[in-house]
Amino acid sequence: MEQYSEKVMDHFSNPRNVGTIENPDGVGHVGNPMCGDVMELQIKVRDNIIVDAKFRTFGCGAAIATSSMATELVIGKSIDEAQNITNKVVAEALDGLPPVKMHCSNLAEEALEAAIKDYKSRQKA
Amino acid sequence: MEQYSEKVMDHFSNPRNVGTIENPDGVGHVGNPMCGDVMELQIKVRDNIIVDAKFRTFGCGAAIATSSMATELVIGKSIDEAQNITNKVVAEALDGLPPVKMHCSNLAEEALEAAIKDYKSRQKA
Amino acid sequence: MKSIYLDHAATCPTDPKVVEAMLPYFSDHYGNPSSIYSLSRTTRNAIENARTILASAIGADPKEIVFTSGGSESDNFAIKGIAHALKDKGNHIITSQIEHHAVLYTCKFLEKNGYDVTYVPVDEHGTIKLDELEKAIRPDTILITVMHANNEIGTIQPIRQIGEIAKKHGIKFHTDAVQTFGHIPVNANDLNVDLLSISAHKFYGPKGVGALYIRKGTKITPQSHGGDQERRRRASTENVPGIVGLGKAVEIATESMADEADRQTKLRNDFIKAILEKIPDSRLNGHPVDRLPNNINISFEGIEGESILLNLDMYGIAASTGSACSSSSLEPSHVLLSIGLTHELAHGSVRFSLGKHTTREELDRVVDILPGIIQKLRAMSPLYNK
Amino acid sequence: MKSIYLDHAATCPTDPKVVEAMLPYFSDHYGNPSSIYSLSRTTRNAIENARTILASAIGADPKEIVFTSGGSESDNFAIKGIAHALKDKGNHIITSQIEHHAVLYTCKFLEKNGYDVTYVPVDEHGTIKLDELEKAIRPDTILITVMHANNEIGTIQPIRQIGEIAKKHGIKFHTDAVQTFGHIPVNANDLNVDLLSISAHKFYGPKGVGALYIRKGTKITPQSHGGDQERRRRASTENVPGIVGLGKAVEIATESMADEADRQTKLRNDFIKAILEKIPDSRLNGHPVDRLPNNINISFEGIEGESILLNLDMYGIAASTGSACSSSSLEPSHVLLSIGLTHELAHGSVRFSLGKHTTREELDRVVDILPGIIQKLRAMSPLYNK
Ligand SMILES: Cc1ncc(COP(=O)(O)O)c(C=O)c1O
Ligand SMILES: Cc1ncc(COP(=O)(O)O)c(C=O)c1O
Repeated sequence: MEQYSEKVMDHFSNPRNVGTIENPDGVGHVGNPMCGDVMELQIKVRDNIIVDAKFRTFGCGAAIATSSMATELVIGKSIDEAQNITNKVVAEALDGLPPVKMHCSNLAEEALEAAIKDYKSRQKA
Repeated sequence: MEQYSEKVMDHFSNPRNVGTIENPDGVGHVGNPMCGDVMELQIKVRDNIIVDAKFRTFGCGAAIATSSMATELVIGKSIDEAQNITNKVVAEALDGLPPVKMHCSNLAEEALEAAIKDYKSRQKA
Repeated sequence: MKSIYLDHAATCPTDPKVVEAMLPYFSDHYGNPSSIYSLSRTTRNAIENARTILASAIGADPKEIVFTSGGSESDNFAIKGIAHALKDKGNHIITSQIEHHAVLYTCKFLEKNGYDVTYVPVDEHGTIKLDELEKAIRPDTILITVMHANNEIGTIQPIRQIGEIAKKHGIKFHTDAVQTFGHIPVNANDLNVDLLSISAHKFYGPKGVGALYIRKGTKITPQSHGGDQERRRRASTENVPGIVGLGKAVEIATESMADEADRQTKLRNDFIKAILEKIPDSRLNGHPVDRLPNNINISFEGIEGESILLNLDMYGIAASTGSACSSSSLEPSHVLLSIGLTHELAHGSVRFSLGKHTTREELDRVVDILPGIIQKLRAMSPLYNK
Repeated sequence: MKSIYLDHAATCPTDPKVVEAMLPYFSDHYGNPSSIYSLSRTTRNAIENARTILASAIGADPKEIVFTSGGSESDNFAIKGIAHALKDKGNHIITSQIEHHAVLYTCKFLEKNGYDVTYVPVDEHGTIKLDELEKAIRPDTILITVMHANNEIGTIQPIRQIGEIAKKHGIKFHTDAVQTFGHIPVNANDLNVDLLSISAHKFYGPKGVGALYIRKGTKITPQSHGGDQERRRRASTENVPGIVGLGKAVEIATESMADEADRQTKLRNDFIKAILEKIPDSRLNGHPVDRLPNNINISFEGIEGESILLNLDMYGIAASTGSACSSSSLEPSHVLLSIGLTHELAHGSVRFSLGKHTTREELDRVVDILPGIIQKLRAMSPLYNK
């Protein structure tokens, strides 16, 4: 296998924002244990700004690192800004991922999307 | 390829009885340049005893060594005795031949047979 | 930090004595073994010597040994070689569900090319179901191929009995002994096999060289056509240093095998006991007793294998996993699924494979470190909430 | 007596610098390149480094290189791999009459398995007849395979032109460059080839390792199924030391190639001139100019090659022959027959192939010794009566 970048290894070994939020405003739960990746992303939103984000991930090094990076990237962003955080953005922030691991960054994007969608639907309700 | 025995290499490098006999009593010419082996065996016979034998051979190490050994074996033998010198006898006298080279000892037997046949047919004539 | 290498089933360091034996055959004795001049006698003899060593180690005749470029070539050669040679007799092959990819994907390839393959299931310990194997036999069955011991979970198969079944039905029988040769007794006659694959780097020989045992009288089509090498069963200038190294490795392995197997079995059992005790929700994969002396395979609930490996690596510990992590497919090990593990547990498996330099101290260190890693990852996992 | 090695076309001694480069990869850097732990980074990088060296030497992308176990595997893989991958497109293959057995017997094997092969003849110098090659093309032609230079007579083929013809007709083109790579320029794009075989031991690398260049986008079926190595084109744990050795050998060869080719060409020409002058009824086989710098092939009327070799060997001189002497068939070299030699002359041929350590003094010694040997054997021959 190709090597992980130093950034990936940093986020993998010292993942930021692990855990859960009490009374989150949005929760994204994506992936499937069948495929070896499950990601849960929770966000706290104040005045349309993501003020906190936490994750829990079952998955490989890349899955954990992308989760960690995604939380770092969203905290402080508005919901609109957060929606622009694509898999590419996450992967680039980690100085790239080995080709066979690119799907892991999709998972982070999907988790974020799901959490925002959940937040929006709660707003409407 | 498997190795030649020391005996083979001795007869190959110092072949006995090379050449032709003036007025031979029997000549055997066998083999085919197509196959890479041609052997010519000439014998001189006195009172039914082979008193001299000479050979010329186009061929590999085994072909030359078996020719040389065959001449050594027949000299001093009666025609009847000489007819018992089979390919096996020649090969054994050389301490064996590599399997792919066994056909060379056939050639020696055939050359001897042909020379004796020639001798006999001249006797009849 | 001294590293702790526990991935001997993947590959072993080449024994320095093996390297030493190989060295003269690079630049000094370099003659092409097929040439007739005296320069080549040394290399030719060296190859035949290695052949004799291997043959006598497995109870074979030297003429029954063909040297190859490794276990994968041996497996491909055996299976495709028999399939092709016997195609007029039939087109059905029987194998197990837990073969190494070198066997499995060769069978899949043959399936796409006019052959019919039955994949016999295994029980929860990874032992092939003998009755199902025998039931699978058809009049057009030409080959049975079942590995001697599994590379992931270490389960040793009842090869001798399978061989008897094969013999009874007049079917050729191949075994992949890549994981067993040099570690437990491997004898072609005791095992009733017609073909048997080995690979040197799995028993401290060099990478890139292996062998296939082919019982006398077995018709087989070569995998590599060309020169007359290896009695016309494998064309190519012989890898002389590699073959010499293989021979030396066989020699060293057979000397110490019995003692080493005992030693590793004890270490293995103690390690398994300690881990299962210290780490909740963990389970041993493979057969509890009929397993390779050096194989340990454990699944940890709620976490994924690659992340365990990466954490171990930070402590200098090298192991492997049945997770799909490093492959381009998302499927975890077919072996772990075949013994009934869920996808999640299959993804959460780690294999530790011991070697002749593995010490109790090293394993103790892993027993100290691993629980913390598992706990840390489980704390991060949405699938583990105990 | 110092031996004089003139059989470099058969195999070369491994360069000590190559061995030195390989050594750390046996017992120190032994990690399996496919593993994820840091221990394996060194071996993985070493392989990719060798791949890059080779790729840049032949003007390719590293992704276009697959490492194999030698020239024979590369040839078999290329030909069977394309034949299988394109079997729905057609079943006709074009090759020459003078290919190495690794190509020739692979083609013969395919002929017995539903493929149709045209063997294009060569002229008296061993150069392929381009017009006949082009005439042989059919709508169902899927592959042309013609060697870059012949291993027996050294004739260099117009590969670039053949490649143009192949391209024009949209046919895949393979060349066996085992005898040329490292000796004369070999560039995949200049030569217009889609596949190209090399073997390390022919240019002072180790035995048992080679490579196949596969142009991007070329569909090919693997020869060895199993693991994901080599981008799934060749399963098996990589022969790391061998691959490192190949890389180093490429590096060394490319540095000195131009000078060495010049030097050997001069030695070759002087040797040929001297032998033909001193020994009556001898003739050069192969092309007088378009030939490998290191190849000399001469036929001597009325005598057989093996007996010449054995005599040379007594003086410590190692050479080879196109005679059938050491093979189980009685047929002499198909190459020599294809250029129009009689069986007798083909049996009476000797190949001297020079190397980078070959000196003028060594060749002078052969020029001194050979006439006596030829004379002695001719005196013994019933076919030479001059
Ligand atoms: C059971 C088994 N068979 C075959 C192989 C393939 O051996 P190699 O990688 O030497 O080709 C391996 C190891 O990779 C193995 O464990
Ligand atoms: C032209 C040619 N092709 C292929 C080969 C086969 O190479 P190897 O013996 O390394 O398999 C050789 C040498 O034997 C050769 O000269």
